[in-house]
Amino acid sequence: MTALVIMKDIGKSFPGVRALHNAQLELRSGEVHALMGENGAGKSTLMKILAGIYRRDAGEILLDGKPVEINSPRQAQDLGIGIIHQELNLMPHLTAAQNIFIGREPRKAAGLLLDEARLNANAAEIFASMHLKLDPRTPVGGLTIARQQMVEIAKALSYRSRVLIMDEPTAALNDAEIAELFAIIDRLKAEGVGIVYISHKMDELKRIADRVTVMRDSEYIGTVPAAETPVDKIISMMVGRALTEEHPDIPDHATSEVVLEVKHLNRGTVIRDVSLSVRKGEILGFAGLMGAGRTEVARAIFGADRRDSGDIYMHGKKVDIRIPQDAVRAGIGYLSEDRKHFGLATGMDVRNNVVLASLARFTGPGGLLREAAMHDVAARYIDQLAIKTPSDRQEVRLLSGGNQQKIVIAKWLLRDCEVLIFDEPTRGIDVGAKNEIYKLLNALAKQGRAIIVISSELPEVLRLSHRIAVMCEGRLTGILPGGATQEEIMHLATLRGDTANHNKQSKPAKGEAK
Amino acid sequence: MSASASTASVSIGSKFSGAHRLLAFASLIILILVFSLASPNFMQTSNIIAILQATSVNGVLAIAATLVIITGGIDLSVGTLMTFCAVIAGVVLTFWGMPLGLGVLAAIVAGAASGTLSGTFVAKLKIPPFIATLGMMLILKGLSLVISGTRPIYFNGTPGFTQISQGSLIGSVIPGLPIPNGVLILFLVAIATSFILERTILGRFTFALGSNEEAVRLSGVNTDRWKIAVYALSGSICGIAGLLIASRLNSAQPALGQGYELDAIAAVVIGGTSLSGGRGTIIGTLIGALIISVLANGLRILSVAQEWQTVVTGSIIILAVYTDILRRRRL
Amino acid sequence: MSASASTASVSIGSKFSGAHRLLAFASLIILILVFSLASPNFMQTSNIIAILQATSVNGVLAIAATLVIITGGIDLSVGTLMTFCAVIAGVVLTFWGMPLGLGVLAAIVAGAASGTLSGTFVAKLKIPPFIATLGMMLILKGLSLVISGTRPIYFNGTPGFTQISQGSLIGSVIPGLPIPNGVLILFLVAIATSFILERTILGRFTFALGSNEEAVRLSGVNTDRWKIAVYALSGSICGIAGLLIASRLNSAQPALGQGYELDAIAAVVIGGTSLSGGRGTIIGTLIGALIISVLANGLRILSVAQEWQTVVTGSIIILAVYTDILRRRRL
Amino acid sequence: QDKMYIPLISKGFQHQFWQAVKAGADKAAADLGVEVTFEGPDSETQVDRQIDMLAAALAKKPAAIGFAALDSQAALPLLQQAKDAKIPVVAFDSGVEGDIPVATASTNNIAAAALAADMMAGLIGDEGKVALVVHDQTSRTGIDRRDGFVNRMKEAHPKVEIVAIEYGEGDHLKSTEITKAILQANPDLKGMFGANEGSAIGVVNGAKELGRQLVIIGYDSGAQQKQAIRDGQMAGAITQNPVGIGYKTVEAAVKAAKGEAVEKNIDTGFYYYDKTNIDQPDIAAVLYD
Ligand SMILES: Nc1ncnc2c1ncn2[C@@H]1O[C@H](COP(=O)(O)OP(=O)(O)OP(=O)(O)O)[C@@H](O)[C@H]1O
Ligand SMILES: Nc1ncnc2c1ncn2[C@@H]1O[C@H](COP(=O)(O)OP(=O)(O)OP(=O)(O)O)[C@@H](O)[C@H]1O
Ligand SMILES: [Mg+2]
Ligand SMILES: [Mg+2]
Repeated sequence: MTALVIMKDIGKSFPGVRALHNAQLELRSGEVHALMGENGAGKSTLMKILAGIYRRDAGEILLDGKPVEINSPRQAQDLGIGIIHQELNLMPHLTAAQNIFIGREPRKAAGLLLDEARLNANAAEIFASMHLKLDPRTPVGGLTIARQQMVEIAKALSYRSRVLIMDEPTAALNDAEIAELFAIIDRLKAEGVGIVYISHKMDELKRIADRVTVMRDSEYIGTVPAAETPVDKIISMMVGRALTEEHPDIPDHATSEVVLEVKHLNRGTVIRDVSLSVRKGEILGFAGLMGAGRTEVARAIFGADRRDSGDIYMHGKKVDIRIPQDAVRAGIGYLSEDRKHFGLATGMDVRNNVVLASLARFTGPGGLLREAAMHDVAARYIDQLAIKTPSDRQEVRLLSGGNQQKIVIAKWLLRDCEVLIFDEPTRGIDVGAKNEIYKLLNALAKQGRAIIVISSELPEVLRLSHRIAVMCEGRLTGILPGGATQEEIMHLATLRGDTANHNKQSKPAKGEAK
Repeated sequence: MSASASTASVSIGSKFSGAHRLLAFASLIILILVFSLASPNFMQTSNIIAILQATSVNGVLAIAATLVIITGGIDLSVGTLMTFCAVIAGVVLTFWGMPLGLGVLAAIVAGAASGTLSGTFVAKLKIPPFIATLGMMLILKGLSLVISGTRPIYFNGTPGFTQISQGSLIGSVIPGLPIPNGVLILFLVAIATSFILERTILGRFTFALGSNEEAVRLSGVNTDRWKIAVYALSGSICGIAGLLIASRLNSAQPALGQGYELDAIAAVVIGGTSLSGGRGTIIGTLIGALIISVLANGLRILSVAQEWQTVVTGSIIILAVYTDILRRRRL
Repeated sequence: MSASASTASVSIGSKFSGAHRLLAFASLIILILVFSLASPNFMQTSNIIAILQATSVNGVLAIAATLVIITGGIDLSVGTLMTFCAVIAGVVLTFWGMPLGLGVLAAIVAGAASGTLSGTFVAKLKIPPFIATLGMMLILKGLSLVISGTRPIYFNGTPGFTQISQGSLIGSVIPGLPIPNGVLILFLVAIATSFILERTILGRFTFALGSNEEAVRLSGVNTDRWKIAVYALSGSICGIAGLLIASRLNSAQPALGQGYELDAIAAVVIGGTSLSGGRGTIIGTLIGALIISVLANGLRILSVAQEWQTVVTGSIIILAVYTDILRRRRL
Repeated sequence: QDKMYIPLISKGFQHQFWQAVKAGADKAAADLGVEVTFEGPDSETQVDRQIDMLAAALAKKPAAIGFAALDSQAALPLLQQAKDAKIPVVAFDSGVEGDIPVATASTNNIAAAALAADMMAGLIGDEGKVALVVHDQTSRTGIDRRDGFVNRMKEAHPKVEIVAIEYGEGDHLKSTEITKAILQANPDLKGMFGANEGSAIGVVNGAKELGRQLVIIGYDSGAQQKQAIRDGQMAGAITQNPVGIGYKTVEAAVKAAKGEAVEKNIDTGFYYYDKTNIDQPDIAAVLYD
């Protein structure tokens, strides 16, 4: 069986960065080929070369055994290569359907006019095949990133490519959606499509991958069959050493001081009467399905959105939070789930993004900035979080996705808040770094910070949390103790309507009692 | 101008856009009401027609500017391009004595050609639209003077020419309604452009380019070609504006034009089109252009001293847009 | 204007920005060389000084506009604000007979106040900068006429006033170098603003706001306040421009000013500052302003017919920016 | 009972010349007990803006209209409309073609500029290089003053060479920069003519900044120009009688509105003034600050 795609000895450099060196990939038709590696290993770059977005500096690409030149996205499409980008590439003002079929709109009247009805019908058809409930006429700019990601997936599917590249498609998805995506992948596999699958979620490997290619530091490390190879082996190929996982025990916070308390928070229909509290040294996990309202709660606490009602207390004293500045002053930090839009000034360099929330601390008399001190802290975090960047003066948008995420984390670590709300903190972060972040969160908790972690990865929630708050449709449906099971969480996460109100009375009591 | 901010409000805005569009009339209607109450001379047929006619040239120019602005660009050359096209019509009709139809054609083709050039500068040479069209503004201004010999070209040899703007087809059908053809043309151009924007592939790409050009390019679309096409269409609409103003003045005035781009862009922005691209409507632009001419006319009718007219106009433009923002926020 | 496009080329530009900044002189130097070869009258001390002096007002205005543009905004009011501040100085010095220092202070405070107002419209009321400053442009234009009684205010009662721009401190120290104070002030303003932009927290937030305002807000920064501060600073620089022009003309000419914003913004954009915000330098703006005045002066010295001057200016602006783009791409 | 209402649509507004016309009109309005308004576009190129102003003025059903046409052909349809509505039109500043205006109160700009040329030639010894800074390349006043000056030189003073004609929009600062470039390019320039107040002041400023001595002739008046003449920086200037134009226009309009006979051509005259006669009562009367 000849390989569908062979990428041989691919090399690629950016100014000051060697992104790829002798990279290899062999993709067969009908297989799911996982591409693994730490943040900045060169995965996305390799795939962008295959998709005609970057030109390679060295090496060769064979399609069906024949050498091909791929110089533009158009050529890649014509060769049957489709890609779902790691960073969303949508037109926010256009509807979902318009995004999916951009450049390939169905026409009528001898090709003169757009056939909007058919456009929407075609999109609806794809959504149906994905079991996705989404009106094709919704402008994508107003969708959550999870839904935007689904639109990207729908778009890639619409090309009916022979080679489909998925660059971290599940980073923003919850379990139900991931299951849906995997069902789609199985169908495509059966049709003979070759799929390159990039992910940092190790559990996904066993579920769908046939083979795994590992990269490290822009180089090819090896290709192994997924089923036979233990995950630990793959991880050590990725990070160059073995990782030790430690499950910290859950400390007893019953006597610790309550740092943050939120009472009867309301905002339209997305937040309905949410009350919760976090204690000193505690990590409160926040679980729920997509759109459950966790992000909305966090933003409302932080003052990023107006709230209709509800009070916020720090150390038992009511604080008036109207804008994020009030929240930060009160000692609350919020790391957004959408780093590109809300987390980073991507046109500025690493140093300035790290200090963005703490700039006043680096300001001397007369508003003068102390660049040397800024450099020192930036260097410290680059080191501590293993951020892969040529220097602290590199523009953030040139970093790999995972490294960008680490910079947002660094920004809030530097700000040193008493309460830290992390919204999907490990989105797009590799296993090694994830471990580091878990350790970091635990260390922060030990130092006495109160931490809220919103995550759509249940294993992550379970592993980190001392207590777990679960939301469904804007309501807090319950608070579980640290040792809870996935089933208990899912039960609360799907508790809808009036039943929720009933449960809310009893479940939290159980949580608090522990 | 930061496109990223307030995604939520954008989505809501476009969700209720039907209602919003109707409500966008509000500022305009309030203005009209105030002026009607303040002066009996305002609400006369002849004055309404004068206002509409005063809107026709700026309205057509603003429609041309809307297209480019939706792609995320800006067009500073609309005013002098209008003049250039008028001069070209003058050359063809008066200097060369060609028939009317050819003059009309020449003006529109000249507009399209100039638009193609601007578009090429922007799309192919990657020159920022502000600079490309600033350069074109100056080039066209100079060329109009050179070609015309720095003096007006009169269309006395082409009797039908003044009819383009000043005749009244509607009036000849419905005697009581002497709406000049210029106004009719404004509405026809608005309808046609609206149709292109909403229903054709060119319109789709106009919005897509302004929304996220990189995403369009990554979808395998030849973005350069479509961008040039938008500029060319915009240019040909400037050609129509050139015909309108020349017909209105029965002459191509070669020195006129600079400064008109500001009024045109103002109409576009007052009409709710975003300068950062991706969003905009022709009906909004029309309302914006009407707000500008109603204000100018109304303040004159009220005999407000000219220096105060300027102050009041500035204040009301800010107020009208603020009202609009408040309304959208409440929706 | 599409920030997303051509990520690669931008990154390269900023990385080598040291080298690039030096090279950005290239267009300017080529122009100077060409004019020097074409006319022996060009490269004379008196003419160089004339060019520098011709740059002073537009240069200071362009520096003011640069600040606002880096935040992702635009300022159409710089020209009429300059005039307004000149008129205020006239009122304080000539109508009220106050001492020189107070007049200077009044002009700068008036500029800062007007900037604060524009900034408040933009930051608090969320009015698009284009509209807010268009409105302010008209309001200030009208107010200048009203306050001055539509006639020039002369500074004959304040003998030192003309020295602000026309005297020569440098010349009194180094006799052979009679560089007028206006030019000195331009460079001082440039150095001070550059310093603020590069070294202070206000400057850092100026860039950050233009880069991603929402991310800055969500970092707990009071973005509104900083934005208003930037507009206020920009306004006070317009006040300095007002003093310069009034001192140069020994009068506050209330009708002047509209149209100056275009030259100022053109200088900013030619100097490489992006209209979509987040990126820009004062040295670039200075070079942009110099390119504009060298062109105007050189073409006049060569006695090019005025209509052709316009054509050539337009072409060279496009060419200069294109050269710059090519160079950046090659680096 | 309502006062008689007469709008004046001028060619400009902010320039001091037009403000002087306005002052004359206001004075006549006070004397005659009528109401006048005075409006004009920002620049003399904005033909269509002026037409919009005329349209708004007509909508107010005035007793008569004063009109300084930027392009009389372009205004024809509206003027016809005024005639049909029996609203008398008085042309001012420069004429309106056709028989619609009942009277015209204007200056002969061509003759006035020719006088400036004669004066210039006399002051530079009837030979040498001169240059012009004109306010507008295409407007009637700009063209007439330029051509009046240039043609007179060609006809009567063949040894005087005109080396440059530039246009500065009447903007003091722009005219200053233009002057400096012209002086730089022509080290042997003997004289310059500034064709309106802003241009003339620009020429004076430019010469002063470069420290050059030359014969400068200006146009119109204003405090700065008068001062320059007194100081000897400017040899002299042509003045029209703007206050008189404004006054006579309103006067004629009132007469016409009342159905009285009016003089068809009201020549408001022009004068050359210099240091010697600037304070004479007849000259001082037509100058403004
Ligand atoms: N346009 C660019 N300019 C400069 N450097 C770049 C550019 N694109 C990528 N890089 C660098 O190349 C390296 C590889 O990046 P790439 O995006 O391929 O990593 P990745 O393996 O996909 O990482 P992640 O898992 O974090 O997405 C990184 O060091 C990144 O900073
Ligand atoms: N920008 C927006 N415009 C309109 N509706 C929105 C927007 N953002 C979120 N919503 C809606 O608000 C509700 C709560 O969304 P939120 O993002 O808070 O959920 P979440 O629990 O954080 O889920 P996710 O896993 O998607 O982050 C959902 O119904 C969602 O569709
Ligand atoms: Mg990646
Ligand atoms: Mg969320």
